[in-house]
Amino acid sequence: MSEKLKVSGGTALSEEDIRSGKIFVTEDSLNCAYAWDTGVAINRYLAELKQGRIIATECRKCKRVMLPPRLFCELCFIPCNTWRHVKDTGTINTFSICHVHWDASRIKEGEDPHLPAVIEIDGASEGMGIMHILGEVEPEKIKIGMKVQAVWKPETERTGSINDIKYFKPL
Amino acid sequence: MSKRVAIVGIGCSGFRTTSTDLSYREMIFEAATKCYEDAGGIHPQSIDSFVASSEDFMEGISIADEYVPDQLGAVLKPVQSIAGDSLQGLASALMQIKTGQQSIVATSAFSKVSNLSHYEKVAAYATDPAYIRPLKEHPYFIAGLEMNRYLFDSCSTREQCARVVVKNRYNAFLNPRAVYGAKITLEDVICAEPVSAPLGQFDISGHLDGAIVLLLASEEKALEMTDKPIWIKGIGWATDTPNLDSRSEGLGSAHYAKLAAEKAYKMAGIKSPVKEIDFAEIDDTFSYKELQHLEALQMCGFGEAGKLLEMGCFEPGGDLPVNVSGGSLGIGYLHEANGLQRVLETALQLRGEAGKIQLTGVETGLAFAWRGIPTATGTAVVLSNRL
Amino acid sequence: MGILEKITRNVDNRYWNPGVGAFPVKNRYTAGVAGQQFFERLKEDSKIFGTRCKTCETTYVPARLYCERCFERLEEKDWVDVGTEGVIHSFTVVHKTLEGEAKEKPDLIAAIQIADGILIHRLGELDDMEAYIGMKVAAQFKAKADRRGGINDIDYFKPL
Amino acid sequence: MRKVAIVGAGLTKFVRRALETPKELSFEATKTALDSCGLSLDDIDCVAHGSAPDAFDGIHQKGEYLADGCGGWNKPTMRVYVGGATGVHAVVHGWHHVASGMFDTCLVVCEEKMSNAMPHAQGFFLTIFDAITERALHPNLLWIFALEMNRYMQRYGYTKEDMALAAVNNKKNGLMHPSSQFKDEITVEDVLNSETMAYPVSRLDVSPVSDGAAAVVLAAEPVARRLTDKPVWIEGVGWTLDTAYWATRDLYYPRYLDKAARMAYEMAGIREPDKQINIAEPYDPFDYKALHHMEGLQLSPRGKTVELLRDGHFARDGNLPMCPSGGLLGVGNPIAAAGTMKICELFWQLRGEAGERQVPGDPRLGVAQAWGDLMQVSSVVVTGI
Repeated sequence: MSEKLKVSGGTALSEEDIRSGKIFVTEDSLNCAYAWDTGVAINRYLAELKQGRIIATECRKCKRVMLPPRLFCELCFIPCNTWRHVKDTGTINTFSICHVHWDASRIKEGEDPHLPAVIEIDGASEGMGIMHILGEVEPEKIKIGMKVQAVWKPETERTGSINDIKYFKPL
Repeated sequence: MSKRVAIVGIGCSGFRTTSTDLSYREMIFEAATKCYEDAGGIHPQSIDSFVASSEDFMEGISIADEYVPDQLGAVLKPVQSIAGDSLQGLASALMQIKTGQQSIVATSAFSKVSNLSHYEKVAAYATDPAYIRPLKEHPYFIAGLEMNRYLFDSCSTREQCARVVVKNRYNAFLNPRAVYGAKITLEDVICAEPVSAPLGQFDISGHLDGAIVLLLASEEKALEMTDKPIWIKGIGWATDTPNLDSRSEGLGSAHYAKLAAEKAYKMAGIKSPVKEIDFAEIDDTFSYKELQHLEALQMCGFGEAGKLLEMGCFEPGGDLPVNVSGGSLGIGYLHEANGLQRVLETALQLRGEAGKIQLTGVETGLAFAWRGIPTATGTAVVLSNRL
Repeated sequence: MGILEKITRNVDNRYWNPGVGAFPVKNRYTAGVAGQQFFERLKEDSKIFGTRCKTCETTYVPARLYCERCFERLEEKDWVDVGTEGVIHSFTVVHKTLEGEAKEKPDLIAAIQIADGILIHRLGELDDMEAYIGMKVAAQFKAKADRRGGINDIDYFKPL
Repeated sequence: MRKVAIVGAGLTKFVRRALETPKELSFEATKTALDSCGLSLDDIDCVAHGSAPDAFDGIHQKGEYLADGCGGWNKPTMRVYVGGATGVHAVVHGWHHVASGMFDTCLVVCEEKMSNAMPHAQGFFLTIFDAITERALHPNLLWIFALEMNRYMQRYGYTKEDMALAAVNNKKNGLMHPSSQFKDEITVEDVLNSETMAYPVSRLDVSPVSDGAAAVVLAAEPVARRLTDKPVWIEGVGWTLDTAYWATRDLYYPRYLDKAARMAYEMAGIREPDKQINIAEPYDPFDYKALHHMEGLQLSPRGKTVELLRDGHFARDGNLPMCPSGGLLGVGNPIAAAGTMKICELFWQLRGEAGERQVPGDPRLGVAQAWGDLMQVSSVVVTGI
């Protein structure tokens, strides 16, 4: 009965086929830029980051202190407008030691690996993490559960971006 | 097909050319909240499933369906996205209810086209990469080709297309959701800056931001939830070939609209659309599209739409009011949300809640959406306030 | 113009941050099994080929791997030389660039019917006012040395 | 609820870089699926197709572009997408078309051509992250996999070696698959010694970037019975999306899959999935995901999966074969097509047509699952004969 199992098409090419001009290709790029409206909640989040603070919103019903802040509680489905400053310290929920750039090119010899982590921020509800990167730490020494603190850019260099926090370092 | 399905909740927000005040999430939250309130104050936890419609490049996000659940209250719920016009999203929601697995399904769509630097480039990215894109032309050239061929085939005139613009933008004056209301003359339209002649600047509907959420329910739930259910009598969608070189009836026809309407009419049990449909909200992304679609949807014979328009048949007081809301030319074009916008206007008319643009004694309406340049896909839906 | 024109892009009225706006999309496309051969014939022999479906008797131009109507595979024997002449199915005068700016000189773009198919291309050697639906045109190829294997190996179509 | 069956299936080869256009790949899979059940395009009422992000193929409104290759000429076509879960979800979407009573036959086609992305498909995953609060950090897809994998391993005390066992199992199964882009068997040492991309993820923990397409034909009960004496019934479907605020979830357990699986089992009337299901095709773009998903699918107790894997429980001749197709790790990962490939596998296995890959013991019930987005969505299909 196995003759019913058929596969057809999928002609494999090599990079050389294309580079040599044997196989014709066209190239294109989208070249459209986007200016996403940040909205009320993220706008305030970014403005506070510029001031060196992290702000969250609290749901009046379930009392969750939510990060990143949002204008509504997605679980209770009611609007939120109670703002709460939270600390710039937290706990590593999970992390990675990454040897490739975002475009999949490998980091160069001697260059430090990227250290992304999910950090549960103190003062927000349990489990409320944000993604950021770690610094001033030996990669081998990073542990889940480790306490960390934000290292801020100098005030004059902050632009109202998540990058106003340079990284989180161990406490 | 035993199960009947109705629209039981309507909510929208935005409908502005730019919307820096809210993020898309916040805008959808607002529309969803209004929709759920409209449906008797239902909590989203009681909704069985959710359908969104979007395209990645319009949002600048890959796999944009990731960001759907929160603002609809759909966390840990069945949620799926349709990469198509939101009327197809509506069809998907309808099918889910008809399977019997779901009873209440929300469907949503939004536009934040103001966040794009170049919509043209996104539309151009929809054309064939080997045969069309290397020409490096503005994608509306396809509309120019279609319009020219349509005028040739149907013996319609440039003036008749311009008249669509004059009518729809004037209609828009009375619709609070419309932002392109204007009193303009045929001459304004014809002499406007050409884009891809014969298509001019005012033949093209303007971009709009906005969010729409509709709630659908099975017959028994609908009757519990609202005293104004709008029944989905029939729906049909179809795709002609996406290739410009092999369209079923050449570039001048809207064959997809004909196929979609045939299916919708059959499901709705409509034999004579002209007699049985009281008014229509029909795609007018480009001026000529309204005429072309009217003919394909069997609202009149081929080549007659322009003449009937001149006679006033499609005016709010005419035999078949078309786009009394202002259409896309008058309201603005909401991209993926365009189809739901047509349903929204149709449903409000059928509920008798259309305010100053309310038509009298309407029972059955037709909404039709096209997928835009360069596609050949359309969806038609027949709605009624009678079971 | 107030009522006739409105701002429809945030970039026009608001601080624009390209760092945040980055959406780097770059693609490379093959022409496909049929397209590769179509462009080879165009480049090497200055010929336009279509593929003919025996079942529905449609001749696709440009040539395809399959008939979209019957779903028959179109094979080597189904390739037909359709000549380099066609008829204008429709045309348009494009006044805007891909960026949406006004062109210095508008371009004449046409859908040229060849057999049952259509090639979309530029028209040359004629004025806007002279073009008409039904006009016979012929392909003007680029010099062989300038051909790269693509639709632009045809420079434009010109009146016969 | 109308009964719906799978009556035909087709696949292309999965390759690193294909000559075919996305349309042509779709045609090949669709044509093979139609031929496998002796149908022509005239017999098909509608098309439900799926594809993940537009950025890979590099075509806006990709569903429209693909329509003719998927057999959609002059038919109702609708493209669904839920990120990586699209491949299995497209079958759910097709089930909606037929089970609703609106159509009797439906073509389900999924395609992905990742080699169109330049310079590498990985780069495009930057654009799945939140545009304002995350993209500025220049993340890549490996980050979230690595973060999830690390959390999962830490929670249950698993090692990298434990995870590598899944890669070895699946890649071995895949050697016999005619669509597979691999030829060589690998060992746990090979996985551990492959270069680290983002700790704990090494190169051989990951499925490859691929081009390919897959298709199945669905039919309502009376049509299905007329077409074949071995229809493979869709017994249950389920799908769920979790919050987009992914960093606020604990990543060690896929609760979105837990819910989706329960939804599908409830519809199928399955009470003890780990005892009743004969074949599992969990989604395995990374080796740990196969194990993670076995737990979410309720096919393995939480934290005990590696033990069962070591005992041979999930081998082809074990009690509950895991990814007998070879999965994404063993065959290749053209995202949406890979999910549908799993459905094709269930189709062949349950009909006893899987040839040398055939699972022994006359399997009756199988489950396929796919997953995607920001680690937040799962689609589940239960099939039976």
